[in-house]
Order: sequence, then structure tokens, then C-alpha cells
Amino acid sequence: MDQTGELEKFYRSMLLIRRFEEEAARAYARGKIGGFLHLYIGQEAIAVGAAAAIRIGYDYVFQTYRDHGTALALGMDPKAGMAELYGKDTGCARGLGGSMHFFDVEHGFLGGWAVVGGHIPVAVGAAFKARYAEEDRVTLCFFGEGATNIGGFHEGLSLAGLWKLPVVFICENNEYAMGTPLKRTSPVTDIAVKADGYGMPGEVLHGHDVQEVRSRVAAAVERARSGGGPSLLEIKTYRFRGHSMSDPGKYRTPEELEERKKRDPLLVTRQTLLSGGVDEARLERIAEEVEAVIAEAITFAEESEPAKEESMHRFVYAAGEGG
Amino acid sequence: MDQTGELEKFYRSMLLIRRFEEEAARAYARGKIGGFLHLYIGQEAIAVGAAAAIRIGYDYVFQTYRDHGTALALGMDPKAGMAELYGKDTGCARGLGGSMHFFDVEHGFLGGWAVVGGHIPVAVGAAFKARYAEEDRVTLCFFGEGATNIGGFHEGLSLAGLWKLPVVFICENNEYAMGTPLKRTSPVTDIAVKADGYGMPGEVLHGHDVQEVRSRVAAAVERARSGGGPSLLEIKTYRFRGHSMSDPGKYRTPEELEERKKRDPLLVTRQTLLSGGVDEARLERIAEEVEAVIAEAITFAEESEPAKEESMHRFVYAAGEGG
Amino acid sequence: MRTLRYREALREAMFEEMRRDETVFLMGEEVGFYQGAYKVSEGLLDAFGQRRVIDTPIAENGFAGVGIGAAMVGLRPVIEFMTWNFSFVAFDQIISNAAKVYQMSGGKIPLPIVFRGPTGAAKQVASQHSHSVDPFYTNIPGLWVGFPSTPRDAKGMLKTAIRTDDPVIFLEGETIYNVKGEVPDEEELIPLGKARVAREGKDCTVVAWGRPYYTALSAAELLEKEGIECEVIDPRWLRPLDMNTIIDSVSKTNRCVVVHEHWAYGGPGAEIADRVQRDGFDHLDAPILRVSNLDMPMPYASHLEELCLPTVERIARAVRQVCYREG
Amino acid sequence: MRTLRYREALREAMFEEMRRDETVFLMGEEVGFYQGAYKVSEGLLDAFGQRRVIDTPIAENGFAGVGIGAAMVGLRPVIEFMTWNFSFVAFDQIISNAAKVYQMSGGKIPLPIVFRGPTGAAKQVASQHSHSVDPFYTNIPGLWVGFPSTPRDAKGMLKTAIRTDDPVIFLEGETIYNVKGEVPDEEELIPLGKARVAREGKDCTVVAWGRPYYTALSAAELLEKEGIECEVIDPRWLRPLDMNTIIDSVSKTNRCVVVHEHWAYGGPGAEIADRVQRDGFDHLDAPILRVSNLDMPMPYASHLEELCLPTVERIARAVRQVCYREG
Ligand SMILES: Cc1ncc(C[n+]2csc(CCOP(=O)(O)OP(=O)(O)O)c2C)c(N)n1
Ligand SMILES: Cc1ncc(C[n+]2csc(CCOP(=O)(O)OP(=O)(O)O)c2C)c(N)n1
Ligand SMILES: [Mg+2]
Ligand SMILES: [Mg+2]
Repeated sequence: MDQTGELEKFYRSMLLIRRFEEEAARAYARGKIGGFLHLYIGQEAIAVGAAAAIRIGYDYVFQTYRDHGTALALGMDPKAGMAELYGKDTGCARGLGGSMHFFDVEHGFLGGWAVVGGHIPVAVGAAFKARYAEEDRVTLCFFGEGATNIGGFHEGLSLAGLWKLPVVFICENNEYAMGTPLKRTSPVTDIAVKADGYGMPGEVLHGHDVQEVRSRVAAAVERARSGGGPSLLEIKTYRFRGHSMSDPGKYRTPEELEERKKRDPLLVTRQTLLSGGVDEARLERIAEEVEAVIAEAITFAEESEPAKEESMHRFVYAAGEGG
Repeated sequence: MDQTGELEKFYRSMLLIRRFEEEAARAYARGKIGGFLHLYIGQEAIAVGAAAAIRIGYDYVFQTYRDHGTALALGMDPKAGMAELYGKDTGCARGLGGSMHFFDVEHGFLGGWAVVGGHIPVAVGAAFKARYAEEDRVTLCFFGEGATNIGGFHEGLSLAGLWKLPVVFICENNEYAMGTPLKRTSPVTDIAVKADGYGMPGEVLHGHDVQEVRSRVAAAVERARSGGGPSLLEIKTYRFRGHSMSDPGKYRTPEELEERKKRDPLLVTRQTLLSGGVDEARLERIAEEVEAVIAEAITFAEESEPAKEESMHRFVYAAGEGG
Repeated sequence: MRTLRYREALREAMFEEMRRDETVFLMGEEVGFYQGAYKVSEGLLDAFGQRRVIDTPIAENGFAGVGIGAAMVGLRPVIEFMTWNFSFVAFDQIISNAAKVYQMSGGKIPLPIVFRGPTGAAKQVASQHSHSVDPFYTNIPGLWVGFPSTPRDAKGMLKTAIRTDDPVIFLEGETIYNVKGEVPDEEELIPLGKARVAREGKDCTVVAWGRPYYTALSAAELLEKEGIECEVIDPRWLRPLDMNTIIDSVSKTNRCVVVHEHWAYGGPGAEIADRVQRDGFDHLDAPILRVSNLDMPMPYASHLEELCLPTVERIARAVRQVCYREG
Repeated sequence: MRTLRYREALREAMFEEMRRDETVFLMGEEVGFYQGAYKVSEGLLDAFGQRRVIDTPIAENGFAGVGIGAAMVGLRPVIEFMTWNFSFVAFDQIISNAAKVYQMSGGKIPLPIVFRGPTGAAKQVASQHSHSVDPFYTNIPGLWVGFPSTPRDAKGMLKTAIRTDDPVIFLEGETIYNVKGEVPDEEELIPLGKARVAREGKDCTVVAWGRPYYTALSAAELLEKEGIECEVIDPRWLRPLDMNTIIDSVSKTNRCVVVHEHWAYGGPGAEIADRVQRDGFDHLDAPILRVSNLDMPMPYASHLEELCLPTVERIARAVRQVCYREG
């Protein structure tokens, strides 16, 4: 695919995520969705760029509770995602998991984890398996900058560094952990600095340029795939919404938010496409296609059967008693 | 005190620790002492040098289960230490704690902790209190190189680095965590490298030279005391015995051990003293004094009353029901 | 008497104790500038400043340990877990350190510290965020465990917890932060280990705390119409348990149902049942029944979540059963 | 039949399962070159190499998580905790991740993983190293919990645990590693959730596992001389509990004593008592009694440690009491 064609695809994918979440937010306000809902709005280029850097369905991907974007970028059916948010049996986790626990095994999306730092060693375990089975699969492990002070981060990166496992750690540094800015949570402001202590390369890049994300992640993925061990990528980004639906985001100024919105990955990509010769009409068509997909997802979610009582009883143990 | 006078004092203190533990090992073999017994033999210069670098009884000190040396260097009565090993009521923890849980509040020795890494955040808490109370106390926190992969290490150092607390982290790198050499447990072989990630200075020094330990620790202590924040000191050392009494230490060669024994801190200090003009007779007298103290400690431990049943019932809660 | 919300009552307790005692401080994630994830600490930063209201990074093992260390040398920390689910990464600090310092030091170092925060299923926050921790912390000697159900108890028990010279596990019901109730104007300290008879009745003793306390009261009202009078007991403290109050009641009603929002296996639910059968054996006219969370990870979907929690109907059914009043 | 030590039986189970199934591996601290802190894994490194017998740094949260991740994508890890005391720093991995993956993924990702290691008080290792973890892990749906008492069960249960598609908490008695017993020559898989009647008797049912299982057998011998015949039941699996076997026995003996090496508050001890009073109410002629660890952190001194653990005398006293045979 040519450069513009690829960028168009990225644009479409980012727009899909954006629109999916905008509609999820509306459905939340209407009481159709409950619990916590953490939006990825503003960070879409990271999921989309990273997804383009791996072999989808072969490689493994782990994300936090802020997981819709990554799942969709990897190709999860938006219907299954929206139905999950609605607590329906057709959801990607049968309505048992909700927003924070998206799973899509076919696309290698291994969750959706809600305890900060807890999934990092787990992701390292998937990378361990690739080594064990002599497969050249790579694992991507996403987390926020707020996770870098917790034990799970340290132990996960220590083990990956020690064993030189094929995993790429992607820290989505959106400047805030709930209401707390990085400077009040970390003794060092560049997360990438921490890589040294784990014997792995650390890099910093910007998250609004989807092609940059793709190519920098691809380099780290290739290093991992070819036996060069893990890396820590710090991707600077920003979330435009509050931490979750209940957070009005008062800890930052409207000016800061406006400033950051100038680097909205969708805006930036749109401009690049336009100046690269793609016309408005084409972008309009993409938008329409996306709207159709989203509308379909919502209808599907609305009309699906509620999560089943049987599911909650059944999916506790995989083995019957007796082994 | 002049240089030699000071070194003589250090020598005496190191010898006391050495002899205390040799006798403890014998008592263990005779079944007088039970449980785990982790000897500090070979590492004495670290405890003694560090103790000389702080204000004893004002500053706070935390150690792992390998704690006899540090407690004695700070001035704990060897009688109370030996009685504790014997499980006697006169022990420093009334026979409830044993070898791994020495405590001596008067000398600022705040334990004796047996879960790897678990005491590191606790030590940071003591440093936090000094800041809170606007006191210029410093906290020393000792741990082995094996502890540097665990979450408690990371979280403790992150918080201390973030809040610039008055604490000196002393990693006694004796090359092994039980049977595992550092290169099989850490992605980086210089522990001090990890300091960068916590925004604090990291230094490496050698643990067989007690005066070097004293002066380097003193520098870090002064920095902490005067508001300059925490440091991480990696002190290279070696333990001459197994991990604990049940470990024959088969994972290392006799040659390696012999090699390392050439840097036995007692041997090295003895040689320095002799070449500094102290005569054999004087060292002999020190040895005799130490023997007398040890003999007294053993007699005391032997003759003391066993730990009391009442103690184990009483020291569960400090408050009565009713608050 | 004033009417306060449970959340406000907790805040008042902290406010008053911090005002009274300079060594008391509050530490946790988002307790300061954000005013608390559940707004329990709202206003405390303004009142006491950053020295005493301390926002931490996400490092529960770390800041729980910091609290323990600070308590060892003379402070009285209140450590907030944003929710008790996150105490699991600090579990070792609590069981191995907080619960042991006093004993390990041979009685030399008391440890006045309170760990507090919301517990239980909130609303659709799914399996990783819906744990009830009662069974874990009540097992451990060296800890006191309190779980207030009403605003009045929330305030009076938290004040007691802060003044106690031992580690206290202070569990707050995430779904009852908004509940209103009367709180006395004058200072009140609710003593450790004293239960409260919330409703008198002669037919069946119902023991319940936290959200199920309210569900049990509703069930009691329903049953009253059927001619069954429940005596509802709120233990308030889960460790130590006030068995005298419970046994006194059972010796009158001869029946007992325990209602709790934790999984059935073990925990205070089983402990109370065991102790009632043991100490009240001769009084019992029917087996003790329990109404618990269903034995499964909490599902996200709201209608399923409801099925997993104790309901009025399940409680009523259990009471009817022990009263042999089934249809 | 051959005579094996408990430790050897565990080793054989791992050896056979690793030989049988390439996806099974062993990971933990000192399991390889050091041959295991308690020598359970002796020889496995030689037999299977470093790819499948993996020494880890001291990072329980980390390597427990690695096991979980590896199990999610098709391996069958056996994760050794040097002792279960150190599982507390990995508690979150077990409760929030291992016990939840299958449900969170809507039944798509089973998690075949065994966490194993020694538990309970060893000998004078003091308060931080003497925990019994039974009460913590049995509370959690999504986990199976096994605790073999004999070499035969150790082998057959561990083999079952490794083949099961769910996370299994496998508790081994640190003080019974040396116990010898008969183990069949042919392959044996002890099914999940089946208890074993270790000794028949008509006067009192005694439920016990781990070290107290042996203490209970000794007490039964002592009591036999006094004319009291105990039926000793080893539950083998603490989750799920085989209540049928226990209730069948109680319906014959009409009395029950539960003996366990964990603190009294909650846990399997209280759960068994509660379920016996509930399901066996009409059979009971006396309250169910429990013989537990004393409710305090374990002291170091050996004579005090002994007092804290269930003794033959305490068990005998409880049995006499439920048989109304006190002097
Ligand atoms: C161990 C733990 N502690 C606290 C929380 C509550 N919590 C959820 S998200 C969050 C902030 C995380 O910030 P960051 O890692 O930067 O990710 P972001 O939300 O910005 O994507 C907190 C404190 C949690 N889920 N887990
Ligand atoms: C969390 C935890 N895991 C495992 C252990 C068992 N253990 C005790 S000491 C030790 C080795 C520690 O090595 P190091 O930190 O280098 O200290 P050293 O013994 O060499 O002084 C281990 C694995 C423990 N006490 N705590
Ligand atoms: Mg963030
Ligand atoms: Mg070491």
C-alpha cells in the first residue's frame, strides 16, 4: 500500500475508535452502560500505529482498563465491543467483563486489565511462552505513566530484561494518572530513563503522529522478534476526556486542554491527508462508512439478549470437578 | 579520636560480631538455637562502618533477617541478642522474634525483617516521619542485592526519590541470593545503575575496608541530613558461610571462597592496624575482652528464663478492647 | 443531632482527629488535590495542607509500608486505599508487617495506623474491582477490623480507630457513602468490639453489616407483615466480634441468619455461624443460615450483579426457612 | 506399592507430568541449580534442563504473573513459592488475575496453572514465616485448593492439579515433607473434591489435614484406649469441599471436631463447622468444636510455638467434650 493509502486506513481506524467512544459516552449518559468507562479519546494514534506494527492474530497484546481503542485497532468487531458495554450476551466477554475487560483472542487481544501494573508480568508471561515454544511472536504491553511506580511494572520489566524476552513495553504517557500529573508521582519525568535499570533500550516518541508511532513501534517489534530483547517506549500523549466518566477533569486548565487538542491525532492526520492530496469528499465518505459501522454496532448492542445468568455460573471453572 | 584509635574500635566491634556469630553457629549445632540463622560473617565492615557514620539512637536503622551484625554494631547488648537466639525472656524481643527479628529501639535499630524487600517502604516511612516532624534524623535501610528485583524495593525507592526523603539505601551485594548469583537474577550487574530511575545518586564501594565504608556512608548520610535527599549505595561484599545454617553453599567453588577470604574485613583491618604500629599484644587484649563479652552473653542466655507464655498472649495488641 | 451522610461522617472523624492530634495524617491516591476518589477527604487538603494530606503515586505496597514505618516512630497515619481491591498489592505489608511489628519487637513498638477505604461491589465495576475483603483481614491476629453501617458509627468508630494503638482495618461500604443518618453533636467514640442491636424482635436474629445491613432491615420490615419479628444486629467490629450481644439475642430468638456481602467460603459469615452453633447450641431451634454473595467472580452486567448480592428476597427466604414458615 | 516420602511423591508427580506433557514447566526461586529450597524439585533441572526448570529472581508478583500469562497462551506452569508466606506479595496476581481470567474473557481463556509450595509453621521460623494460607485462598471462587496429607495423595493430587484446566492452589505441609507412605506403582489421579476416610469410628468425626492430620490420628489412638472411636476424615481438597463424605460420617457419629493449622477466625475450619451444622443439624448431639492455631502471631521460642499449634491433648480434650466424657 502506498503511504497515503496507509494513512487513510489509519485515519479510518482512528475515526472508528473516536466515534465508538463518543457514542459509548452518550449511551453511558443515557444509562445504557454502567460501571467505569475510561475513554481513549486523544490517544488513538498509539493503538492504531502499534497495531499496524505487528502481526495481528499472531502477536499478543495486553492493555489496561483503557482498552477500547486497542481492541478496535486490532480488528475487534465493534458490535462485540458495544454489546459488551451494554452488558449483552453477544459482547466480547458475554457481558461479564464490561468496558475494562475487553478480550478478543482471535486478534491476539488478551485484555483489558483493571489493576494498575497487574497485567505487566502477565504480558511478560505471554512473551515467555513465545520463547518457550520457539515461536517468533512478539508481545505488546501497554500501560499508563501512572503505572511506572508500582511493583508489577518493576518485576515485569526486570524479568523481561533479565531473560531478554520478546516484549515491547509501551508507556502511554498522557501526563495524568487520574488527577495527578506525572511530576507529582515520579522522581524522574522521562519514563524512558527507567529502561537503563532493566538493561533494555528506552525511547521517547510523540503519540499524535500515527506513522511515527507505527514505524518506531515496528522497529522495537522487529528487534524483539529477531531475538534482540525487550524495549521500553514512552509515547507522549494526552487524553481529552476525564479519567473516567465520573471525572470532570478539574485538575487541568481549559487552556492546557485547548493547546493539546491542536495535536489531536485525528486533526493532524486529516490535515496530512488533505495536504497529501486526498480530497474532502473522500474523507467524508470514510466518515460515512464509519458512521454506518457505529450505527450498526449500537443497534446490535441494543437488540442483543442480555448477558445470561447461565454464563456467570458456567465461566468460573473450565474443568468439571474431577479434573 | 585518632585514626588508629578509631580503627581499633572498629576492629573490636567487627570481632565482637564475628565471635558472636561463630558461637551462635555452635549453639545452633548443639540445638540451643532453632529456626533460621543467617550469618553475617564476612560482611562485618559494612555494619560497623555504617554505624560509625550515623548518630546512634537518633537515626533509624532497618535491616533484613541477616541482622545480628547491624544490631551489635549499633550497640545492642550481646546478652540480649544471644538470649533472643536462645528463645529467652531476656532476649531483645522476649524470645518471640528470634534471629530474624532483632529489635533495639534505644539504639535506633528497628528490625530485623524477614520478607525480602518488605522493610524497604517501612524504612522510607521512618524517613517520612523525620521530615514530617522536622527532625534531622536519617534512616539507613540495608538489603541484599537479591532484593532489588522485588516490588517493595522499587516502590520504596520511588517514593523516597519523589519526596527527597532523608534515607540512605545500602545494598549489601554479597554476590548471592541464597544459591543464585547476581548475573542470573538481575538484568544489570551494577545495582547502583538503578539509582537513575529513582532520581537519586548511585555509588559503588567495597565492603572490606571499614573506614571507606564509614566515610562513604557518612557522606550520603550528611547529604540526607542536610536536605539533599536519598542515595543508593551498593557495597560489594561476600558472605563466607552459607545463606543460612542449612545451606552448605555448594553453588560456589572452594577457590572462589578462598579468594574472597583474602579480603576478610577482619584480616584486612588487622593488617592495617599492625602496619599502623599497633602491636600483637594489643590485638590479643582486644580479643580477650571480646571473648569475655561473648562468654558472658552465652552464660546469660543459658541461664535466663525461657520466653514466657504470657508474652505471646500479651504482645498481640497494644490497646485493650475499648481503644 | 445532625443529619450527615456516611461519607461526611467519615470526613468529620478525620477532620476532628487531625485537628486534635498533630501526629495524625492522611495518605493515599488522590486524597488531596482531587479531594478523594469518592470525595471522603474533600476539604482536608485545604484545612491541613500538603504536609498532612499527602497524595501518593500508585504504589500501595510502598505507601502502606511508609505508613507502617511512620507509625513505628510515633505518627498516627490514616492510609486510604482508593478501594480495598488495591490492598491486594499491599497484602504483605499488612499481614507480615502491620500485624507483626508489635509482637516481633517484643512489645516495644506499638503500631497505631488505620487502613481505610471502600470495599464490596460498587455498581458494575466487574470482577477485579468488586472484592469484599472481610474474609482476608479478619483472619489475622494483630489487626482490628471495623465495618460501620451507619453515619453515626462511621464517625464514632473511625475516631476510635485513629486513637487505638494498633493497626485497624477500616472497611467502608462503597455503595453506602451517600446514606444519611443522625450523628450526635457532641464527640462520640464507639468502643472497639461492641455490637449494636439495630432492631428488636423475638423470632429470628439477623446479623448484617455494610450494605446488607440495609437489605436486612428491609427484609425485616417485609417479614413483620408476615408476622415474623426479626432482631437485627450490626456487629460494627468484625474483629473482635461481640459474641455476647449475638448470643444473647439468639438465646431469645433461637434462630439466626447471617447476611454478608462476601463470598460464602469462610470469613466472618462462617465464623459467626460457627460461634453461634458452638456457644448457642442449646438455644438453636434450626440451623443457622447464611445469605452471601454467590460463589463466582462478579459479573459486569447489572442484572447479573444484582443476583450475586444478598437481596431482600433471599434474606426473607432464609428467615422463613429457619422459622419453619415456608409455604 | 513403594514407600516414598511426601517430598519424593511430589517430585515424582512433577517428573511424570513434565515427561508426559511438553507444555508443563516448573518456575520459582532456587528450583533449579539449588535443587529446591526444600529439595522437592531435586533432579528436575538435570532431567529437563533450564528451558523447563526455571530459576527466578526474588519477584513473586512478577513470576506468578509470568505463569499466568504463559498459561493464557497454552502452557501449563507449575509455579513454586519457596513458602506460601511469599505468596502475599503475589496475592493480587492470584486473586485478581489467576482467579478471574476465565470469567473476564467470557469463558474463552482457561487458565491451567498450579501454584504450589510449603505452608504452615515450620520450626521456629517466627511470625513472618509461619503463616497458614488456607483461609485466604479457599475464599476465592475460580481457584481449586488442595492440601494433601499423605505421600500417596501428594502425588495423585498434584498430577490432577497439573492436568486441571483451572488455577490450583496446592498447599504442602512444610513439616511433613519427610513423612513416608505407600504410593502405588501404577499411575493414580486423585479426583478433585473427593475426601478420604482415613480411619473409621462411630463416636466422633474428626476432620483434619496437613500436619494436624497426623496429630489427629495420634489423638484417635489415644482416645481408642479410653473407649472413644474417632472417624478421621482427610478432606484432601479444601475447595471444593466434599461435604457428602463429612456429613455421612457425622450422621453416624453425631459429633464433629475440626482440626486445622490456621488461625481460628474464618477459613476452612469455620466453613466446615458451618456447613456441618447446616447440613447435619438434625444429626448433631453436641456443638461442633474446632482445634486451631492460637490467635496470635507465631512466637519464635520452641516451647511457645508448640503451644500455638494443635496438640494431641487439645484434640483429645475437644473430642471428649463433644462426647460428654469430661472428667
Ligand atoms: C493498584 C491500583 N491502584 C489504584 C487503582 C485506581 N486507578 C485506576 S486508573 C488509575 C490511574 C492510572 O493512571 P495511568 O497509569 O497514567 O493510566 P491512564 O489512566 O492515564 O491511562 C488509578 C489510580 C488501580 N486500578 N489499581
Ligand atoms: C518475598 C520473599 N521471597 C523469598 C524469600 C526467601 N529468601 C530469604 S533470603 C533470600 C535471598 C535473599 O538474597 P539477598 O537479598 O541477596 O540477601 P542475602 O541473603 O544475600 O543477604 C530468599 C530468596 C523471602 N524471605 N521473601
Ligand atoms: Mg496517565
Ligand atoms: Mg545477597
